[in-house]
Amino acid sequence: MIDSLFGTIKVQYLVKCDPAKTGLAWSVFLAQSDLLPAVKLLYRANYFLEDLTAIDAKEGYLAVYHFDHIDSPGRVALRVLTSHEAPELPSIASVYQGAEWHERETTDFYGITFTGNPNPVPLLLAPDMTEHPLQKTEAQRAFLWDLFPPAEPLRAAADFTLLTPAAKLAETGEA
Amino acid sequence: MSMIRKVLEPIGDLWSLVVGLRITGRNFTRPQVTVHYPREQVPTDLTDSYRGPIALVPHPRDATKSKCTACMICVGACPSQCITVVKAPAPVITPEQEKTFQEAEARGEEVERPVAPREPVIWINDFSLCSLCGMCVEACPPRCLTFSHELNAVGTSRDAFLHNLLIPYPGSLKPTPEQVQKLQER
Amino acid sequence: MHYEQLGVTEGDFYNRNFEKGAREDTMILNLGPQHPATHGVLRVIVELDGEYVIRAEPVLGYLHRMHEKMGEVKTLSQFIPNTGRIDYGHALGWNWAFVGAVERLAGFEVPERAQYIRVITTEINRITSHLLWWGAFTLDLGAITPIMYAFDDREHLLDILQMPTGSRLTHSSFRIGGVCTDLSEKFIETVRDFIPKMRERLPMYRDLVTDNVILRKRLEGVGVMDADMCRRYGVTGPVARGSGLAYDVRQAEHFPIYEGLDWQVAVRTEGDSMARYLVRMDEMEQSLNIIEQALAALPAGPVLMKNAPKVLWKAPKGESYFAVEGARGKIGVHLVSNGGEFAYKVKLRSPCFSNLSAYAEAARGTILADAVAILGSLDLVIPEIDR
Amino acid sequence: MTFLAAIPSELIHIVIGMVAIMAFVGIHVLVLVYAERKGAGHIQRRPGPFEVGPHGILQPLADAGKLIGKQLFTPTNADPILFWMAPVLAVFPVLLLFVPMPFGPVVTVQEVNLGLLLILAFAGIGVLSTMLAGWASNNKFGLLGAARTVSQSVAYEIPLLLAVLCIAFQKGSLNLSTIVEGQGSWPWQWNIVTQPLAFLIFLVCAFAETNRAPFDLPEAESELTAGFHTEYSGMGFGMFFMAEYANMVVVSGVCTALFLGGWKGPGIDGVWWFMIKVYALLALFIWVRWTYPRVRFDQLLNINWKWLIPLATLNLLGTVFLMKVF
Repeated sequence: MIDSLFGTIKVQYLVKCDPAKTGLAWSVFLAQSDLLPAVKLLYRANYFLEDLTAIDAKEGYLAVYHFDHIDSPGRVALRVLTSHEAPELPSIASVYQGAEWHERETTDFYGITFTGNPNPVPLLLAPDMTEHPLQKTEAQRAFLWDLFPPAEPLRAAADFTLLTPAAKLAETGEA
Repeated sequence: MSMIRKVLEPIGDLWSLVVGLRITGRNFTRPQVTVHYPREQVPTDLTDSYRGPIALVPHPRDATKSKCTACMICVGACPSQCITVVKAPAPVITPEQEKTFQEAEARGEEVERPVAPREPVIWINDFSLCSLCGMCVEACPPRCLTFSHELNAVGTSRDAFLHNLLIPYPGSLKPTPEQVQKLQER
Repeated sequence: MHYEQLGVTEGDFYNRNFEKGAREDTMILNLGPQHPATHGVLRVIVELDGEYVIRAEPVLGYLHRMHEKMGEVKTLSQFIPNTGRIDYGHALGWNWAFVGAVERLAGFEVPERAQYIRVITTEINRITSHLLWWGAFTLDLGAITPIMYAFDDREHLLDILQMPTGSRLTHSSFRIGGVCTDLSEKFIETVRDFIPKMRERLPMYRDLVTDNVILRKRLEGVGVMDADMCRRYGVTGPVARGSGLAYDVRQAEHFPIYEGLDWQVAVRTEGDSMARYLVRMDEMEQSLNIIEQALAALPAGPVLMKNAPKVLWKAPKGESYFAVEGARGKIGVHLVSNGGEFAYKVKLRSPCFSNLSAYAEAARGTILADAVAILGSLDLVIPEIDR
Repeated sequence: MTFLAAIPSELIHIVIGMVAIMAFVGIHVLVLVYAERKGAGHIQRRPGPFEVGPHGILQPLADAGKLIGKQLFTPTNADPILFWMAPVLAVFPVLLLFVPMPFGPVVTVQEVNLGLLLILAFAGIGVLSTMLAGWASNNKFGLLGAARTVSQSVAYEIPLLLAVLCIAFQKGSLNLSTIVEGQGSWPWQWNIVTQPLAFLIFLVCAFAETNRAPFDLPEAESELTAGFHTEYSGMGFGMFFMAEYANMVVVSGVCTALFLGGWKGPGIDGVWWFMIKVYALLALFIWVRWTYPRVRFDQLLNINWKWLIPLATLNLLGTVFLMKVF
């Protein structure tokens, strides 16, 4: 369903998951520029925003957007990577107004800037607080391929290597 | 039709007000449900299921002791780090004893050197940190921890909440001053 | 003007931020953080034209405890007591969401009796939560007596709930792989006795409050949220069901026990505060049905799976998402593990957080008393919003 | 002694009467506070005040002691003169309202020909005090409460007057004692039988004028924290409290005199009948407060302008018409 819905979008990586095992129906990796079009498609398909958070990994912050459907439940996770140095993502608050708070919360916790958020002030933390409590130290960070078990993607871009273990990557690189 | 309904509606509305008065009026005449706390207590069958501050289960043979082996699993299990357990130290061996032991060993006899008893000397639960989650009770291998049904764990200072569990439970919850001092030194 | 003479700038950061968009001839009023209608430490800044609310902006964070960070520094089973403290109203819902996420991650099979116990206790907890809301909401509307009647029933339910959970408010009796205590015979008996009593009380609630003309006129047509608005804000739970969205996680995510029981999802289509009110009143009845049937079908067996994880247990790598229908909406826990005893990332999806985010739009243009009524009809628990 | 004889007996009468009124009001406020809290308690199936004295009977005294002992606190930037004038202005006009009150055949402080007019006129001052309190405290909640008071009290005075006028026309007098005299001893001889609609309108307006639930909008707790008296502490608050209960006694008294036959009743007429009826009305006030939710501000005004005023006008016209015919 999602693979046909996202037909027009250049999806980096798309997996159909088993809801009984992970709670997700679809897991989608997107480029930053494709986020807003994808979210618009979801809105047109009557999805609602469940939550928004980020995962601090070695490769950068992986923002995770969870959507679900009222009539035909099945959770869709959109994942967008942004760098540690200049964490910035486009805001989806223009499509899902409820995302405004979720984005502000993620800014508080991770320091990710959401460009286009209508009211980008701290939400849960004090306005004068500069630390971002959920950021991990470099030693604590894990690789994304270590966090997400391997799966058979329905679609994957050729240059998408985020979920390929480094050892395997080195192997294929040699070959 | 709509005209009649328009006339009848306010009457129904006013009737709902009368119904409300009737209900509060009926409740006015019913007995109270309040328990007058200091003079009355809630029935004990309610407090029996209450999980109060943790306590050590007395040993089946010696009620002054518990089955605690000071294994420290509860200390690790506690999410709030509110448990302090200190193992009993090994008994001090005097030089004379040591000498006899060595002599006996030299003779090739089996020597039972005194070892540290497997029991705690300090067992303090800082109730001001405890969240009564029961992780320690469930983790305890000899099942020597339990919840007390003590409802009135109150105190006027922080020290009053340092419950010394080695003192059998229905008694003073307070640790001895020396134990408090030891705890503070650590 | 006096404040500037005194060298004090009026208001704090959020006030000044809010004032940027304000009109010249309006009054800016802080409802909270200490205000009788905000049930805790929520603060709502409103811009008033007379009694009309032009804009409203909730300010959060007064009860923020960073549970998500605590989830990363405590082992998975040590985090369970925390989940009972996120939402004091429906603690077992959060318990279930978290242990469910861990079980899904590890692929554990929970014993059937434990699943039934979870259903029964969670539904009792849902009724206590709705009773608390009902009392507090009528208090918002100026009726002081109903909360006392609600608490009368709630106390009995808390007595019942104390038997398996050991506590009266911040229950945390679910464990990874089951529940910590079995249901006693006394519990089953007491619940069986209580259900008909509660069924007799509900008509009294209806006559005293629901049918009261003043209350109906206060709520009908107030704070209308349509289905699209619910989707845009991610509104779930009774609020969404009051707007005609028949979405209940108990049904949508195929909970094995609930699917075998005969109950209906309470839905109203009006989308106003009265619809939300009625949905919750219906839900109490449905919960009673569920409890009754689940008690009758309670199987024998263990309540905790064999080899249930110990404190220092290492979860497998991977991620999982588990959602539960809480009293206020969809409770979700997103868990990511890197194979250690600590979670790599815990995301707590709070229903109140999303429901409250719709408040600014719902309250716009209403009268101040309506704004308070809408706030109450969302059934907010502040610690859950702030986490 | 000649000095005392020179004082007109009228004056002595009034002075004694005023002292008696103050004692009466003071005692009744204490009793009403206790009755309200006890009544609320029993309606809610709890004991109410219980700890101070047997069955908490000394609780109002303890409350009064606490209120008197508290610091009087003037908020920054408040207008101190107006701020402290308001509570005084709330209490003293209410005392005057008891002057023409017909407690019994002879038990009246001063029979005034225009007694009804005097009561209605002085009752209007209460609005001023509430408005001043809200305005002078430099508090936004207070200001909102004050704005609500003004529109509420001004609006509800109209149907109140119209309802009262029906009785005045019917009996041809504004003297409360005369109106009571005009009614018989038995309940079917009271004005409530001939004027049931006026009685209902008067009762609703009485709830609104005394700011009692369900019309307690100026101090709507869940919206305006405490409304106009948000900033008052100690006896400043205490005086508003006193004024509220004294007002309740006044409207109950007026209602008794106008509609319920005053001191007349089956058996022996006298003060006791008046007091019994007043207490019954006060019980109704308390009962209603602990039963209903609060109406919204626009609904409150709608009830007045769309229902009470037209009904009261029609009732008045009907009364006048019937009096002309018969």
